[in-house]
Amino acid sequence: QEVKIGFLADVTGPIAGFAPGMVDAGNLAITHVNDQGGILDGQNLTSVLADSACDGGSAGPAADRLVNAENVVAIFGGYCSGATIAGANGSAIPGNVVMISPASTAPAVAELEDNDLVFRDVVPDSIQGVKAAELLLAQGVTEVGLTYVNNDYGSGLAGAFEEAFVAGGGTVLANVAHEDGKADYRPEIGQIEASGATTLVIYGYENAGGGAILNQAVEAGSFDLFVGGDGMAGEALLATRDAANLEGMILTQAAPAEGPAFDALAALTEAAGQDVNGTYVTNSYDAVFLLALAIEKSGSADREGISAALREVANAPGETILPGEWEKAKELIAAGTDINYEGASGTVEFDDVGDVAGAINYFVVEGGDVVNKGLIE
Amino acid sequence: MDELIFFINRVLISGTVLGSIYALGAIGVTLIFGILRFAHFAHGDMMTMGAFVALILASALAAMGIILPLPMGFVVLPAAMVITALLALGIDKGFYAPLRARGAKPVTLLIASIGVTLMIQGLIRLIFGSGTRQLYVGGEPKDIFRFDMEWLGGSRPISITEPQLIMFVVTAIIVVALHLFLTRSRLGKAMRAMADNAALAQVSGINTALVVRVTWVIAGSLACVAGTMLALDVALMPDLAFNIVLPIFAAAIVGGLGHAYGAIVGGFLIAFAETLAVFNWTAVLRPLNAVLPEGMALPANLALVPTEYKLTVAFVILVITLLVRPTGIFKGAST
Amino acid sequence: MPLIELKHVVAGYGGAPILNGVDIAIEKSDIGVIVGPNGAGKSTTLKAIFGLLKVTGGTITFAGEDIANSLPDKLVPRGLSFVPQEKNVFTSMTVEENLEMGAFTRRDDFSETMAWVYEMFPVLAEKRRQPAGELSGGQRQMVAMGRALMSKPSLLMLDEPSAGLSPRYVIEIFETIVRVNQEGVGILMVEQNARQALAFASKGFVLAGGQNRFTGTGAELIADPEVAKSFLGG
Amino acid sequence: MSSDLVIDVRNVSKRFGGLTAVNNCSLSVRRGSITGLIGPNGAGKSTLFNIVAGNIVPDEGAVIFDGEDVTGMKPHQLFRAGMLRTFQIAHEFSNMTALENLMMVPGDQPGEHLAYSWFRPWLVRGREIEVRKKALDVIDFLKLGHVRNELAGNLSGGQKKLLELGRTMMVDAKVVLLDEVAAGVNKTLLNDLAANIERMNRELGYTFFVIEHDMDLIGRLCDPVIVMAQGEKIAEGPMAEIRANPAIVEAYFGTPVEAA
Amino acid sequence: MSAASNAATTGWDSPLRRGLMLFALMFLIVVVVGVVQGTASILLILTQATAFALIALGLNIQWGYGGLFNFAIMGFLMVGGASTVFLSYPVNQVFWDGEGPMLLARALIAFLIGLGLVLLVRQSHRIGITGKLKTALVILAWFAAYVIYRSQIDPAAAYIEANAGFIGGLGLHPVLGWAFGGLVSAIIALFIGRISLGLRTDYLAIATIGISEILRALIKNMDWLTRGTMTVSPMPWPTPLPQQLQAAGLSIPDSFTFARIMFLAICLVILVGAFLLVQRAYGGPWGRMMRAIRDNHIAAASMGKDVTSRQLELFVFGSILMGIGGAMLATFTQIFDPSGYQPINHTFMVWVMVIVGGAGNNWGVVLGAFLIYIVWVISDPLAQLIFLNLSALTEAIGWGAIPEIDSRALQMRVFVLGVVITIALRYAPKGLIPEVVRRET
Ligand SMILES: Nc1ncnc2c1ncn2[C@@H]1O[C@H](COP(=O)(O)OP(=O)(O)OP(=O)(O)O)[C@@H](O)[C@H]1O
Ligand SMILES: Nc1ncnc2c1ncn2[C@@H]1O[C@H](COP(=O)(O)OP(=O)(O)OP(=O)(O)O)[C@@H](O)[C@H]1O
Ligand SMILES: [Mg+2]
Ligand SMILES: [Mg+2]
Repeated sequence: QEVKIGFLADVTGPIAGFAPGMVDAGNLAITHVNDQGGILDGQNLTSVLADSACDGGSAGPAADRLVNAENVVAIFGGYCSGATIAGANGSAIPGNVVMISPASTAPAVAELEDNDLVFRDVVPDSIQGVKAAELLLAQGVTEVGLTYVNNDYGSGLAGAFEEAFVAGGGTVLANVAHEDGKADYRPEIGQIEASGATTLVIYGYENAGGGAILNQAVEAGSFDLFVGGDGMAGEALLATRDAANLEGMILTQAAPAEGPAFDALAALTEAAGQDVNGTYVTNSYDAVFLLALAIEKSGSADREGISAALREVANAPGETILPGEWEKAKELIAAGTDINYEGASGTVEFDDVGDVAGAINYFVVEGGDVVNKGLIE
Repeated sequence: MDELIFFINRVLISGTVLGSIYALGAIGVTLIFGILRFAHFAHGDMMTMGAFVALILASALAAMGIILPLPMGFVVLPAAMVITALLALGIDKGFYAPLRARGAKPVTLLIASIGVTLMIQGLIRLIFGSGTRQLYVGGEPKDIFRFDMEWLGGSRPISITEPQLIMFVVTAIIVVALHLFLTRSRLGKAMRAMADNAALAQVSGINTALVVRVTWVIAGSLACVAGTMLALDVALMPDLAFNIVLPIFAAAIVGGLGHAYGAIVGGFLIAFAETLAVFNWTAVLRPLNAVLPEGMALPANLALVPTEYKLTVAFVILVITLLVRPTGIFKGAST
Repeated sequence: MPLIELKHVVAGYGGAPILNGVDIAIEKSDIGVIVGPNGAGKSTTLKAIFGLLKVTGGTITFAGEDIANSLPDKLVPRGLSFVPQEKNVFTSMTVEENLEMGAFTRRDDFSETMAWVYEMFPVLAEKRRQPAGELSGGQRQMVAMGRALMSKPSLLMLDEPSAGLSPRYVIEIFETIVRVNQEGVGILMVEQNARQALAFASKGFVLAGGQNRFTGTGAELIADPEVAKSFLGG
Repeated sequence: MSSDLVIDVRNVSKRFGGLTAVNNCSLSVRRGSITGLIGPNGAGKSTLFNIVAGNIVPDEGAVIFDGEDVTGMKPHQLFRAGMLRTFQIAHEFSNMTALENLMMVPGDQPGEHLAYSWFRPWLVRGREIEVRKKALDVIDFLKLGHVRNELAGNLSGGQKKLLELGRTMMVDAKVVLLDEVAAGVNKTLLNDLAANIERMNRELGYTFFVIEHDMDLIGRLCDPVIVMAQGEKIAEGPMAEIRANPAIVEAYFGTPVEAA
Repeated sequence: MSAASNAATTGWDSPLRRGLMLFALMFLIVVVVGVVQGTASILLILTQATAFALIALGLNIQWGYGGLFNFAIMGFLMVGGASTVFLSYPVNQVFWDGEGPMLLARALIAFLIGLGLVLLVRQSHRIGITGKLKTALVILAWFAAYVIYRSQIDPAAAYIEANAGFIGGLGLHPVLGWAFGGLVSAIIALFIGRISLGLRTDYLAIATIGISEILRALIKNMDWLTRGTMTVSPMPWPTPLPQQLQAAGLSIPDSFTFARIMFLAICLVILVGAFLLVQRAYGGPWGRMMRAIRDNHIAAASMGKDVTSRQLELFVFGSILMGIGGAMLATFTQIFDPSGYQPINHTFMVWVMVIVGGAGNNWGVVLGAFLIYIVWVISDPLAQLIFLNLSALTEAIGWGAIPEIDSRALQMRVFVLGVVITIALRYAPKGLIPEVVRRET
């Protein structure tokens, strides 16, 4: 009577700060499915949560419980790349279970020998970094200081940014890694300040080191312009800070972050008391919703065939489905019409290795608000 | 001039802030070690706990509409200290005292304190969630004081925030108060006696149970001060102080375990080592560019080590200190 | 009524009892000396009186009150004081602070007592600001005794006060003990320098295997050939 | 005649901070003798022992052992060279039984090497039986038989001292350094011990170097007796001679106490 | 049987009974978890637990036998993992075809030159340079060596990272990789031990924590060697993967079971082998000597035991087991991820295993490792079960559901582990199966 989706979530450990929001977003998608007629023959879609603790060693047993004990149909997660890879190799791939990660950005995920089972709906770092570099150059910023969180996400993003920025004629005056969870980032900021940079690019997490750096950089008072990646773009960015200090701050995030799909999810999350701008919230919602669509499309709660169905429901062509439109999607699938899910995190078109290519939007803090400036050309 | 101001901002002030935090934490660690002879690993989480206690109190006051010109987290500090001290006493009674009563080895207590760490972390996250919060309740902004240095020919200001100023004052007061307590008061001397020779202290009729309680009260309230100050300076999160418990221990050890003054020295030593190791000397040496021959300009980043290795520096200092002085600068105790 | 009286005390460290019925009685004017072979239970007896281990049988009365299994922080205010055999000073604290710790349980002004102690041990007055850890063995022993006297005890218990001291200090320490006794403090001590100690003891107890073997005045015990042969080394 | 001197301390000094514990001290121990070392508390006797036995490296001077300069050598190397010491404050292995405390003493046990214990267990076993028998003999001699299974940490003060002494009987050493073994030991038992020391000296050729405050014992056993004060050797000679020296008597022996 | 081991076996009487009961209890837990979660899952848990048991055994050698406060376990696990990556990960042809090997060889030569320089200057007292001048020269030599080495390694690293990613592996058999993990750990332990074993207890503990953080920083940031934060996967298995068994015609559940049984078997063989060796050594004079050194190293030295080199022996021996265990874990999870290593999971957890199990008793330590690991794994569903019900309860009472209940419940697994630790210690402060005092009959 139940169709289970496994949530391989790094709820404890280093990213405990924002993992809960992602779990909630996934559960919101499940609620929507169940509220609008359920999955397949009106069955209940449920989630089974397992904690992978952002560590391959812990992810093994967690993923295995989902695959072998709970017999889930598909897995949403993991978040940290290490957990995703360990879960995939150890249990999901041999168990023939599809996984969609909403947050693992390491290139190694794409390199998995996965029988087309491992997907991710998060834009690889490379694209966002390049786009951000182009945007800054176009705006006439040619010298920046850069700091990134020292993990696959941060170093990938910073690497891509620096390469593109330098290639376009800019100079990265200082490139400084930071570790999450420290109390004090003044030495890091000081290094950047000392290089003479007045623009600070932060590739980190708003609710962890990145946010702390932003605060302390504001206190330092020697930067005119802040730039952040999607890890910094969250509701809390302005909630706990004086927007006047951040006036002009530029944030980049995978498109759309506006438009009908995003607005639809924004409305839904607001209704549920969640924050659509939370780190990877849109990706999480999309991942679970897509899994549900794929199960519906494959016609049975059988692991076989989900992977193929996933591409069919996610990729163009087909009738557009927006977040929350389960009833409509269910009818179309029943009628045999091809559908194409447009996610709040992007159009979500999976390529050969299961990655999405994405367009990047940018935002500017203006007059106490984060204003969406649309696609970076 | 700008170079000097930069140095003041980036090294003196930053180092002092960090050093104060480390020192406040390390004093607690070192006191507990001196009296109870075990490394209290849960001390970091006690700091976090104290900060959350302050958060609850501050939020409650703010909800009642009481807003003062000082940060609310600071205003409620005395009450928060009392509550945290009580919690510390409870933790001792519940988890450590039974082990001591059964003559457990120090390492067993250390492992028990790891268990306590896990429990505190679990509970904090259960109650408050795992996100980041601000201890500035009621939306008051953090005051930043910028001292204009133009009269000295500097183009940048010396800047310091309100919580940092408060922290300097509070740390200084605590250090002096603790010194007076330990050297002048009867109980303070009893604490020193017990740290020196617990069996003889008992034989002298010193109520050792009382001394243990006083130790926890002091350690707990200091933890609360340190946690709250840290949270005011940065932000409040469940793993706030857990992440700095290693440097705090390093500070206590470098100073010599069981030595309150050693902990203070160790705290500042570690903090300044961290700060200076990743300090970009180019910022100070830039005027040299004028005299250096063409093509020999200073690199943009002239730091001793990359920031990835910042914590490493603290530990390298630690290891070297220990190799030269195996029980810390002040010749500390050892189990 | 004796100052302290042990009647058939049984006590141990958790396993089999070490003391199997020890009887001791000391008046305020007495110097009592316990002698006996190694492992006889001499130190254990003192520890049992001082509440440092569990007494499972018999009675211990001090000035008529039962004190079995009371802890030191209750006993010291009542007038008992104990100098352990080793590690008996706070090495990191000054001489004066050591003495203060001896007076920890006192609420009244103890400056007079301290003056008395300094009078008794003039060398300590000179070194009052020096950490006790820097003193010689004999001086430490004086600090230890001074600390114990600071609570103004009516009974002072000492565990081998002369062990490891050079002959000169042994004499000094014993002289001091006699002097303290003359000031009105009952003494109960354990000694391996048995002959010397029994020579000035008013009461002597020979313990072996956790039981009394012989009891008498010091002179009687020295004179007893059996005691001398088996316990005093002939 | 260096071969006659088994220990030769030459101009040794050791300072602790501002305090000079041993001050340019020279003394020697003849092979086959029982040499006594006396002096007031804090004279530097134990420090000198620590230097001779390799526990402390002197600041200046040299220690010659059996004709060889052993300054700065590690204690375990000196043990192998035939020097054995006891400690003034008993250094027992507190979490091991009294018997094990003695069984661990003999050197060169094959079982102390991983390779032997893994691949030649029969060798280990044979040696183990011998060691155990020896240890049991020693323990009975010391009248510790009833506590041989007790953890050494739980022994009485005097029993620990006896265990300390027992170690010297577990091996054949050229020189045994005894640091106040008598303190805290019952006098009757001490008589037996003294007899045993004399026997080991006479029959087995052990050399003893003895620190003591018990003048009866020193008088009975030792010839010559060395007197140390303030880190220096101030006198050497037979006990009778030392006792006749008024300066030493005044500083060291004092006058006997009167009965109360 | 020798006298000593005789004594040990007879003295075992009551601990034996207690141990048997506890092992039976653990077996029961394994069976229950196996029934609830399925065979494949319990096999996976057991395999990782076996690796942890090996690691805990390593710590028991160091702490339980030797009293060495090693808190660098995480570092050794990382070293083991990185070593097995180097030996058993497939060959990276791009690296070998490019300039990389040549550049690295130059860096190696630079390293050797630097090392030679330092060693040479340290001998300078032979030509009459002593005291402060020598110290200054040595420091200068170290600095020069550092500069020489950096001048070669930096371009090499940059080149390799840009062109080949990282140097890849040698493609050898994973079990060889584990042995290599043990070997590299041994070398590093030798180095760490030499500089830090003179420190006492807590000071040694914090110094080793420091060293393990330094190791972590190095491994995490030497991208050319370890691929750093980018992680390395999939690590090859010594036994067939489930996929390979499926290709050979097994059903999916069977493929999991058989693949894991084979892996587990290898791990168990290693664990049992190590256990026997350790146990035999500990029961004899070697163990007695080590316990003596632990109890009082000054006296042990005066009794002719070479304390420094014996402690080093212990430290290296224990670290080898840790390195092998770390390599096993990396191979089994098929990923080497430097960011995944945390002191709390990889150092303190092992300490908990040893202390809760019973330091100084190999049976206790193995029991502790299995027990704590299983508790840690099942605390995930268990905490959820408890707290979802609790939330349902509060909802029923009308207090409303606990917000973010799923993830908050999971935070409680940490709490559950904490509770288990403190309760276990409270009732068995010397461990579940404490060290046995070897009494005579
Ligand atoms: N490790 C040390 N650190 C500082 N001072 C020390 C140390 N060891 C000994 N001393 C000091 O050196 C002096 C000589 O000490 P030593 O133990 O050698 O005396 P001793 O002659 O053996 O006296 P006793 O008869 O009391 O045992 C003493 O003043 C003592 O306090
Ligand atoms: N903590 C303890 N646990 C168990 N047994 C102990 C403990 N302390 C002492 N004992 C045992 O109690 C007995 C008596 O010890 P005690 O210390 O009273 O002897 P003593 O008469 O003072 O001897 P000594 O003259 O050697 O100091 C000894 O056999 C000893 O083994
Ligand atoms: Mg005694
Ligand atoms: Mg001495």
